Amino acid sequence: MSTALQDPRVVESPNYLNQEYGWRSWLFTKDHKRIAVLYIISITVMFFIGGLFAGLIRLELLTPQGDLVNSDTYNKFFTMHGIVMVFFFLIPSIPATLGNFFVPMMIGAKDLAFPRINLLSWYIYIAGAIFALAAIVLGGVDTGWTFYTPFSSTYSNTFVITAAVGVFIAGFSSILTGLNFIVTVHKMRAPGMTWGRLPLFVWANYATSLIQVLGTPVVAITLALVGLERAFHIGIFDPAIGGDPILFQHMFWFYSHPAVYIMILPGMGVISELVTCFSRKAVFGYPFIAASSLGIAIIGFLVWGHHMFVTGMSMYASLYFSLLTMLVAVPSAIKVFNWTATMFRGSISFDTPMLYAFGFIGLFTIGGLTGLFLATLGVDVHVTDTYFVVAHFHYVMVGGMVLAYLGGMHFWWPKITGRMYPEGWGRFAALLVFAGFNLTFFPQFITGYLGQPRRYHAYAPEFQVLNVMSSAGASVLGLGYVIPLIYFLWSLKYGPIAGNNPWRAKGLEWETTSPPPTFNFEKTPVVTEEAYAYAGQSTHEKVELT
Amino acid sequence: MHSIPSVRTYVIVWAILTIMTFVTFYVAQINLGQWNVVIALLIAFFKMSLVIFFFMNLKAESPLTKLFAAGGFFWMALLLGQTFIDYVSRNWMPLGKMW
Amino acid sequence: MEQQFDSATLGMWVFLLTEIMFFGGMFCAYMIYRSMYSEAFASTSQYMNPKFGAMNTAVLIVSSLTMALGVRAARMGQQKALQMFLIFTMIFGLAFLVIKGFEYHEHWVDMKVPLFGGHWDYSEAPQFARQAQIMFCFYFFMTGFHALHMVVGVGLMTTILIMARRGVFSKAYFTPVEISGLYWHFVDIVWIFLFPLLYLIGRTKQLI
Amino acid sequence: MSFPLFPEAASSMARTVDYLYLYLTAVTVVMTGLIFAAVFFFAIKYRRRSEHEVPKPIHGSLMLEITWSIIPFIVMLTFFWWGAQIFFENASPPANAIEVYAVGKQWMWKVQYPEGPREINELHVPIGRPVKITLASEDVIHSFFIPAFRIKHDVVPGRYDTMWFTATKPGRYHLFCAEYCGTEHSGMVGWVTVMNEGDYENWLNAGGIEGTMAQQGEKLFEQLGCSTCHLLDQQGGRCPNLRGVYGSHIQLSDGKSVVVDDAYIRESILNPNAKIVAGYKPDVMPTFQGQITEEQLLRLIVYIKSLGAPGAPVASQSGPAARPSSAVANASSRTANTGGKL
Ligand code: HEA
Ligand code: HEA
Ligand code: HEC
Ligand code: CUA
Ligand SMILES: [Cu+2]
Repeated sequence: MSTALQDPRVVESPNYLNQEYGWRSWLFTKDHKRIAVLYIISITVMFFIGGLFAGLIRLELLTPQGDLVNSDTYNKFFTMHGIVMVFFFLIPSIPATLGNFFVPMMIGAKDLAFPRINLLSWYIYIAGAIFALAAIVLGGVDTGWTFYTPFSSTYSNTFVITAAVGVFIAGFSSILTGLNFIVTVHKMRAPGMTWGRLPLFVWANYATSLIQVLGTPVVAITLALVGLERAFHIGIFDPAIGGDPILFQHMFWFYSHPAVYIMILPGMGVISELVTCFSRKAVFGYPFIAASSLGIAIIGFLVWGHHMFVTGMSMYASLYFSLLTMLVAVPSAIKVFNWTATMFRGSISFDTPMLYAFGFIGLFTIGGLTGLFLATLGVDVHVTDTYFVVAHFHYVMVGGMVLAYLGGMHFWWPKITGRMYPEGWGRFAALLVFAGFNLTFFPQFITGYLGQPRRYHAYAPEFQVLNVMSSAGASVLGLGYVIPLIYFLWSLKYGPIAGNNPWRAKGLEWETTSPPPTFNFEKTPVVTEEAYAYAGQSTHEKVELT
Repeated sequence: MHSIPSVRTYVIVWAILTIMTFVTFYVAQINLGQWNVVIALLIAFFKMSLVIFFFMNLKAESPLTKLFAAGGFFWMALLLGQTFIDYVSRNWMPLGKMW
Repeated sequence: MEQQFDSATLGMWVFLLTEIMFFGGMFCAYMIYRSMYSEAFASTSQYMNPKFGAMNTAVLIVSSLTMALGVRAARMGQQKALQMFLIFTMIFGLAFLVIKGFEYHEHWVDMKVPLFGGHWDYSEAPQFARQAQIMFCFYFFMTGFHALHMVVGVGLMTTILIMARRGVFSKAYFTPVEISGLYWHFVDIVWIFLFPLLYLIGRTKQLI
Repeated sequence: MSFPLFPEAASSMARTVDYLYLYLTAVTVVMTGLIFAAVFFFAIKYRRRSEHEVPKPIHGSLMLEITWSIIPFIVMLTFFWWGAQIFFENASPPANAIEVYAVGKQWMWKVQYPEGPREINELHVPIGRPVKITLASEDVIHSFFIPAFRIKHDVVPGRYDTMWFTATKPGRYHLFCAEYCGTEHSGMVGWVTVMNEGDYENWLNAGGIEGTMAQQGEKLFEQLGCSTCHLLDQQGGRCPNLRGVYGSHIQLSDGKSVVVDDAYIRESILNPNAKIVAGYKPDVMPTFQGQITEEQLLRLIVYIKSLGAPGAPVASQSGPAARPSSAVANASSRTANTGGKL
């Protein structure tokens, strides 16, 4: 990959890719764009590792008997699938890659506020990933990604501490990225870039950063307590001497519920960019979309107990958390409705990124609404810890965030690399992902309501038909992920030159060359118009399609 | 640029902090029942405010910085408060059907 | 320059938010158990030496004062005064750690260390033995993390001192001093809460 | 290729949950349908016809924003209200419920009936009568899940949890462990058999070779040496008389008072020093932690429960009618040592 990137014949104008060569220029770079590229490579690796485990899970679940691997191995599969996907892929996915690359460009800045801390955060991420991979290679972890005590602290015989250390370390990478974004958005905006003119992608990343900074330390300390308990048997979570396992759940979900919004807000930001660009129209209800990002970030901290309705938490607390969970869905609803309204009387094109945006809106709506099933006390008692929950969170995480990530990658690929991907293949893969996804996860809503518990290595035979559908879907889905990987790599060398603004999009990032120069802009841009001013107001000359 | 507080201010703040340390130490030796906890924490909050406003010079910082500082304590209150909602009400009688 | 200064200070405050939540997690767990087992926790207070605790509080407050004065000196461009105050701050910081060390030693002698192979004996109040163990774990965990922050702080001070001696700072540039100061005061604040929570509350209940 | 969309509905709650689920599904279908329809309609109608067209901007509408915030929220409140109704009903076992005790242990369910029978990974219940299950865990968190009854509850070590249901349809239904608990989590499954009242009585009477749970508890009470201290026919002495204590308020040495319930008895046996009865000394009663299983604890509790008022004959000796009185059953608390005194 790097050879193509560095081939001087490919990219004429001086840019961040051809400024310097050699591995040292990458590993010691302080350029946010290069760091973003480092992140893209790392999380792609992690995604395929996580995906490999997903494939193995689905392979095992083809038959009800549990005859492919033994139960211990299966337990390690889903645990490592969850840990890798959540902590090492989805949480850094958009903020650390597209966010890292485009937040400074969108606000007209040369770089993030603390470039060295940005690089440090990547190294911390890699250190965390090494621990997590070490845990996998040494023999795996089998606690589930939720590390519930006292199983994780006392009973499991696997590499819990190694994995927890990995997550602990990766948490600090996430914190540092968030810190950097917050300060950058506050202090580095170009002249004229008022808060009311910030692109919605920036708003979304800002809200995400708040969660990262405020939530992550709590999960870090909680995992530290688990590690301590495991190492010294001190009894903090051991009921035999008075520890309360449920306290662990409170502290874990204090972070991990808001973390699910870390895993969706940046995706929502991407969708706001895509819907406006491919409708060529100002966004409908800008202030509401912007505020709803903050609203989700804040209210998101008030609902964690909805993961604990059947744990024996006080019923009054269940009541409280259920009610507030209903509240947190309102800002999400606002976003969905506003995106739809933006398309009204627009000029809609069906390029690959927009296909992903369509997919996101539909699948996130289903995922979100089934979240409300889970927030409804009487129903959650039946469906909690069944495949219904698995289906819910894959709809929001894969149908939502992963689709948004892919959409964003396609959208900004010409800016990042200066090359176009093949549009025909792009649309084909998008449709494949959509179809494969639904085939994989829709049947799980049904098996879930029928009562198939999650984290089951062998299951009752009457669930088999639906599980076979699910496994079939997963192979389609896997193919759908591999195709973009191939054509993206291909396009680095053979893709047509993209030009500065192939989509005729608005936004400062499109006003510089592709790929951008090292300091992003020739001179600091001055902003004189609202975001998404597609219908004129522009002081800049429009760039024609190549 | 921020105004620079005088040495006098700092020393006075330090003196109050030290006195409060002694006060809290001695009050803790007197049995006041539940009030011991309340007083100890109130004094701690007071001392904290002094350090934040004067030593850390939050007084002269921008409203934004103040908002962030306040936010930190607000979020900690969320963590503690909502966790306590569960523990406080665990032994309450369950509500019946017609609540 | 102004913007640089602002960014770094804001960045430090945001970092302190993270730190608040980091300690906040521990405080939360501690407070839950403390209210669940108030008697047991009160009984352990008998083994805390509030004299050490108070002394350490006083020491830290002095170090905060010298730190604040150091930042003030940096602002006014008084390089010599800055270096002097930094040295004082470090001395008091180290004094804190030494006192803490004596205290840990006392707990070790008292057999009140449930970690490391269990130097642990609570036969004085067997009814509380189990929960007392939790309490002592929290005690070591919280003070340990705080001490770790102190060590990092002393390291920071050393760096700043070296920079100051090299003449890096001026009336126009002293951001590193400023933000290290913020960190130092924050660590002080954590102790201001640890002191009553660990040493003072429950002292008057004579349970043993 | 056929599969059902709903699991069997075999409890009084099952249909209610299904209706709520259907309501939620209807809202989901309508909302998703509306949004899909709008997206597709706009996408086709307003598709880009020329590369150079630039539509007129529409910046928003406050009225619309308010509408599409308020209406969904009201709809969600109906979810909340209905869901909470069901949840509270689930949490309030009727006073006349039959009591069953279940212990989760890696990786099996051990079920005991006050009448005596014990079984593993099986649960037999009669039709039409409320059944209350007291749940305990020997090791990690498990979860007792019966899909056909639409009910589940986590089983947390160190405390007692309860759940209840009324079965409505004879048959055999799945029993699953729904909280991940280690290697054989997926093997921690069993069957619930719902029987007619008569069959159930026959089944009960055929089972209890070892006597009722209270009798088994009494035996344990002898074996473990409890009876050497706790004399049942004599007031005062070194130890409190356990006759008639269950469900009563007792005074503790620190001046507080507690209700004697399952959780309190459990704590008294495992950590006797945690709460000392007024007038007695700490450190007299040894701890039985580690020497006694959760099942045995439950037997002791049922035995102590069965001891009537002081001086009355031991209930377990008066025949199989040892079903605990309903008033007493209701007093059993939902939490053990985790509840504390907040
Ligand atoms: C990206 C991640 C993500 C996102 C965004 C969400 C979003 C939501 N989640 Fe989800 N959730 C997870 C990831 C996520 N979740 C994960 C990983 C788990 C499992 C963890 C584990 O145990 O392993 C989980 C589990 C989970 C549970 C616990 C289930 C259980 O274990 O018993 C609950 C319960 O309330 C819940 C609820 C919700 C709700 C209400 C939302 C809301 O934010 C959704 C809001 C959106 C909408 C509602 C759709 C748009 C709205 C409209 C179109 C308006 C129309 C609406 C009406 C008219 C009502 N989730
Ligand atoms: C970002 C989050 C994320 C993502 C992207 C995914 C992606 C997928 N997940 Fe994931 N999943 C989780 C997060 C995620 N998951 C979490 C948090 C859990 C809970 C864990 C726990 O219980 O602790 C979970 C659990 C989980 C389960 C439940 C396991 C159980 O409870 O027993 C299942 C079962 O079907 C599943 C399936 C899949 C599938 C088919 C995909 C697909 O989208 C993936 C498709 C991708 C590929 C297949 C890789 C690309 C292709 C290749 C590399 C080619 C080679 C492939 C093969 C040889 C097969 N997941
Ligand atoms: C060596 C003596 C001794 C033995 C053996 C003993 N106990 Fe006790 N028990 C006591 C004393 C003394 C008390 C009162 C002090 C206290 O509350 O701890 C007590 C209190 C109790 C209580 C609380 C009584 C109340 O009125 O609230 C229960 C319940 C109990 N014991 C059950 C048992 C059981 C069950 C066993 C056997 C497994 C047992 N005890 C064995 C001495 C004993
Ligand atoms: Cu027991 Cu899962
Ligand atoms: Cu959640």
